[in-house]
Amino acid sequence: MVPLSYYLVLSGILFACGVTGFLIKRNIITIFMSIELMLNGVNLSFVAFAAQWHALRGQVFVFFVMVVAAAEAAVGLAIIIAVYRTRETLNVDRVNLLKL
Amino acid sequence: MLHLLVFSAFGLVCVAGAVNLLVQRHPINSALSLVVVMGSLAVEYLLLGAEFVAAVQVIVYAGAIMVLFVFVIMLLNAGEEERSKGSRVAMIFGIPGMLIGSVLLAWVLLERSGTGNVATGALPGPPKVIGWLLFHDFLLPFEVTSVLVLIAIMGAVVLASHPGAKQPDKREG
Amino acid sequence: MTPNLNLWLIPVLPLIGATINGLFGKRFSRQTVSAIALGFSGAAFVRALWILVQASASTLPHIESLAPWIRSGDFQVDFAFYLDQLSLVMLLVVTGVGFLIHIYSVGYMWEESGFYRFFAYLNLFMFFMLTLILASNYLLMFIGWEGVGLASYLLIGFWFTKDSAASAGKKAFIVNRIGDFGFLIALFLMIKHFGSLNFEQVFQSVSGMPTEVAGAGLLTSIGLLLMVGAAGKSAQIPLYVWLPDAMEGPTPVSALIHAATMVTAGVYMVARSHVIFDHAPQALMVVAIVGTLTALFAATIGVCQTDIKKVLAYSTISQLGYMFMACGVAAYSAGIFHLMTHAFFKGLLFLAAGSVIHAVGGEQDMRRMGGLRHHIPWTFWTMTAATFAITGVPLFAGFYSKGEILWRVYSSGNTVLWLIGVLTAFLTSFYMFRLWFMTFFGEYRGETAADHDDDHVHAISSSPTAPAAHGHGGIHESPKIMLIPLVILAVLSIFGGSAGGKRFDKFLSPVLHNHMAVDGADATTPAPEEKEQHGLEILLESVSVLAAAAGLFLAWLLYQRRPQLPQEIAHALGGFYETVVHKYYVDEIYAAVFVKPLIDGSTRILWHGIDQDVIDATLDNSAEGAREVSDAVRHMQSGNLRSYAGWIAAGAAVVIAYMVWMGTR
Amino acid sequence: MSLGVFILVSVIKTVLALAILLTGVAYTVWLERKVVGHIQNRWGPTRVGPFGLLQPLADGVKFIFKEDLIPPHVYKPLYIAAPMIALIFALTSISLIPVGNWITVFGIHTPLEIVDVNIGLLIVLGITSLGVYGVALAGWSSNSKYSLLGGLRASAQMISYEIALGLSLVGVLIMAGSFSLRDIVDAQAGTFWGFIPRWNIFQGQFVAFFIYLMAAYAETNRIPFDLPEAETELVAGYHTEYSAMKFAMFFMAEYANMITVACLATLLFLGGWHGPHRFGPPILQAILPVFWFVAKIFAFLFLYIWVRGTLPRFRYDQLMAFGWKFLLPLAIANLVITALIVALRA
Repeated sequence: MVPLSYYLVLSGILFACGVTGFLIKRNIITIFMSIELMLNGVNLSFVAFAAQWHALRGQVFVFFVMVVAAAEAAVGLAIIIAVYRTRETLNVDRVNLLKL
Repeated sequence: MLHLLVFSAFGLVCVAGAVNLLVQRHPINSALSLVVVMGSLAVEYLLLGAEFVAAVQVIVYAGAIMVLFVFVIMLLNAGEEERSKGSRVAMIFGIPGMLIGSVLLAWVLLERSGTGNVATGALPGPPKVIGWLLFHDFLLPFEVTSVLVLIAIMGAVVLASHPGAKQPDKREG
Repeated sequence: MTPNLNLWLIPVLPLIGATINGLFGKRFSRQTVSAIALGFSGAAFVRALWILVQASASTLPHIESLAPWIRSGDFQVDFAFYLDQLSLVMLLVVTGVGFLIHIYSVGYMWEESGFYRFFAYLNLFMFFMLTLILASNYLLMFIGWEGVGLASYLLIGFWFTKDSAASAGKKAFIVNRIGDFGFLIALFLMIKHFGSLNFEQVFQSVSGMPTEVAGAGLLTSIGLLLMVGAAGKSAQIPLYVWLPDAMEGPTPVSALIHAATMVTAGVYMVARSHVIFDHAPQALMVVAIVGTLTALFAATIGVCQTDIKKVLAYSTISQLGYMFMACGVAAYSAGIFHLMTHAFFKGLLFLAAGSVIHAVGGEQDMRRMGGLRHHIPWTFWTMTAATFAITGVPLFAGFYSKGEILWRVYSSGNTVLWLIGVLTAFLTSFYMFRLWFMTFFGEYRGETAADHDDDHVHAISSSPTAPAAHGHGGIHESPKIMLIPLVILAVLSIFGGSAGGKRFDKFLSPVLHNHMAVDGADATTPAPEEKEQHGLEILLESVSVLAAAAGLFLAWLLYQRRPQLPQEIAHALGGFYETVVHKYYVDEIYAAVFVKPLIDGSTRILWHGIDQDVIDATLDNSAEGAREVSDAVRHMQSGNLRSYAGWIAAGAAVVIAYMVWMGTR
Repeated sequence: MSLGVFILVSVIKTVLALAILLTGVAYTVWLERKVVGHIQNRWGPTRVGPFGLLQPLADGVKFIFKEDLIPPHVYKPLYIAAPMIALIFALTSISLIPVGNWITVFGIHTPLEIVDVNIGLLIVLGITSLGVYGVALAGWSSNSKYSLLGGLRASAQMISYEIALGLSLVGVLIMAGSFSLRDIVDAQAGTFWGFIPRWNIFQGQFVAFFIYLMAAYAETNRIPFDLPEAETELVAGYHTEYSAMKFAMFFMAEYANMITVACLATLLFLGGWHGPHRFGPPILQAILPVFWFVAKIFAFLFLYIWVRGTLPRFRYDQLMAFGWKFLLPLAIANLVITALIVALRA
């Protein structure tokens, strides 16, 4: 038997790692992966709460998050490719002009 | 006991993977750490009984999305991260903000939440029931999401298509 | 079991023609365009004739409901068509005269670059006019009503590159709008009080109501409002001002829309609504007075006009006045009868005038015509027939219809109106013969044939590239395709009246008398008095013939015998003459009383006051404010992704702290 | 059944399965060389043992004793991990494949597979979808143009065809109403009119089988879709830089994947272990289903090899166009039609 709060804390840790990654990483792909990490953390809390409240809807939400994450990955990576083509760098600190 | 053991083991793998993601300087290592995180998360889902979610987690996240990441890393031949100083704001506000938020959340979760224990396989999510929910209670979100995915596909194609193909006068990257 | 007449086909046929020509006509040759336009309008005419044969008296009125249109509670409006004797007469007039004018237009407009456009509009007009006529409820009628207004606008402004044509179109549209406003309010009143717009139901309800003899009530208001609408469409005082300007359009348009058909829609509408007017004698009286005044007023203006089409325009107004006069004394059948004969001879007059203009190369000023009768004999003789018809020369169409009107006016006891009517008849005769003499007799006063070619092109055609294909070698007769309609209409003008007012009255009686409260003047005439009445009628008719003869004599005297005399008379009359020449300054008065205050008010209050100082200022200031605020915070938008993440994290921390604080309090 | 016995039985089954699978892999290689040899009018391996039957053994020994060469500029951790990843995922998926009914041995009632889970098909799909990492990472970490191109091609191709593959299976899932491989096989028991087996392929899923077949060729990087290792342009694709045992691992992974794919095809479309009427003594009755199963796998593998010996290689854009513009719409259409029929029949 594991207290629910352990799952939530794990989820929180993953989320915090994601935020930290966003803040400290320079590579735009890694930053994007940090976002995925945050989403995963949130998913865990969804599933945990679903188990807690015996509501399958929580699990259904995870699917939506996954689908949105997939869509986001497709578009985001396409953007990264486009950015790389024009800037020839993946370092976000060097991609700070709002125009070409 | 076994439950806690398995939970802790994979939880640790999870956190280790997440931290490794931050520590590693090469994006492909970060990506693989993330795959590890996702795999162990799938196990956590199984512990909670959500077998279908776990399977989809592996297929979609680990098997498709992360492959896409790896693919892009390979395609762009991303090298090691360079240590550049770009943002003071991120350091001054972001890190403390993140820390404060996390600590507050952890405190609330551990001290004040009245949630109880979760048994192994507490809520089995049979595909049939989840499908039923998706196509009845969540039909509208489902359809909207499908439109979103369609648009995302088109957007990805448009964004990633070579700009020089149609506008030869545009500056090439 | 009523036979299926398929009434809907009649309006829809011209619509098909209009659609084809409007959408694809640009790519068609002129032959194709005219074949389509003539084909579809001709088909409508044939269809109308077929219906005339099919629809014996037994089957009328015939109602054909196609589809529901508006359904709201108890209120329902259908796409439904209604055919009775009244609409049958109108149907034949509109399709018949319309078809003839279509034929004429092929010849008249051949040189125009907008040939296909013209015929598309013309067919469109036919569609709306037929909808108006065949509608079985006021709303559908209103659609047709508005539609003919639109078509009229488009056709007046056909040469839209010409400033005057464009503004004439606008003027017609706006003045009509005022009338439509009245019509619309009448419709609202009907919906409110009768809960329906169907003719049958409305008239049923009205029949059950008492006649408003003493005070003005609901029916009087509806009647007056309808009259406002009719005055707008049919160019009655005070809304007649658009019609003379509408002469900027091509002459066939003037003939079809502004003489024969559209302008008579008001008369038709009043006749159609006769049940309402019969129950509102005061409204009826207003109709009569307005009609009579218009008739006289327009006739006096017509006397002094020199533009051949303007004369005819004022004549039209005047004749419309006659029709309203007839309706005003509840002699609807006489009004409709005059409407029909008027459609023949006025259509003919305009077409013949068009032929004259065509002959002299676009000149419209009668002072530069003269002596044309040898050059253009066909036009001359047809025009003569029409002139005789309008002035009421015995045995011509106008003699019967005008005589009928005057007799009915007299017998209703309105002697003053009758006197004015006779005076108007005299004036009509005078200005018509004046036109006749000035145009066809005497010496040709225009420029020499050598240099009028340019003028012609400029006046008739807006297009600089329209060459005179058939060559203008001086004054010449129009092509056959223009003359055939003239001849047919001339025949109709001569014999069209011989049907006689009485028979016409009988034909229309199922419509106009069946559910009518008996009104003194219109009660079936008792048998013993008939003889005496007949004698009186002949006497009165001789009076009007005399008046016409006097007009003829005077015209002959002034413009044929002693051409210098008019100048002297004008000089003698001085200020009054000036006033009449300037159409009593009505346009100027309207401009001063309505237009200028409106423009000033709009400019000062609505534009400068509200739009600029309130609406625009709100917008400008909020935009300015937004800009200033953005200016202050834009430094946060550094373009550095990680800084954004930092802000978000800090903000999230604040939110979490707030929530925790709220939750643990 | 106590935990100890369960673990014991599981270990025994795992060892058995692994041994059989690896042997199967070895002899699939042999079979391929033999069959392709005959197709190409030559003999194939003949020297080692009768009909060259010991050739795989000789090959294995050779691989083990070759020098394990690591090129200087590779990214070492991943270079070493990649073949392991590929092989591990290829071998793992076999653990969910049922080869027959439940049997009772020594009083222990156990299914003829390592674990019996009710979403078996999903897990198999998940594991095979992870196999792409091995190929992709091998290509990238080798730090060689040929390898990189091979890895890129492999990952794009496998992601693309996974969609068609998954969709082709949905029709079968709708017919069976379950993710459990055992249920799916059971849904195909019996015959139509006594002689046509009720296999899914005969139940209107022929199109799905075709799609599955095409996608399977692409997923296992086999001719006609073996672009990732197209030797005429990429030397050897993603495993250009590999030698000795690491190369053998890729080799084994490829054939193990073939066998997995053949197992899945058998289970999903060809009626699994169901065969003609049961006959013979009880022991034969217990063994026969396994025999039918193996026979079907053999037939499928033969088809694989036959195609390899017959068809030329596609161009890469043809491959992608085929997957996205033909197979995917076809799979969707098949799915819609199947769903309609099932809904109407219900």
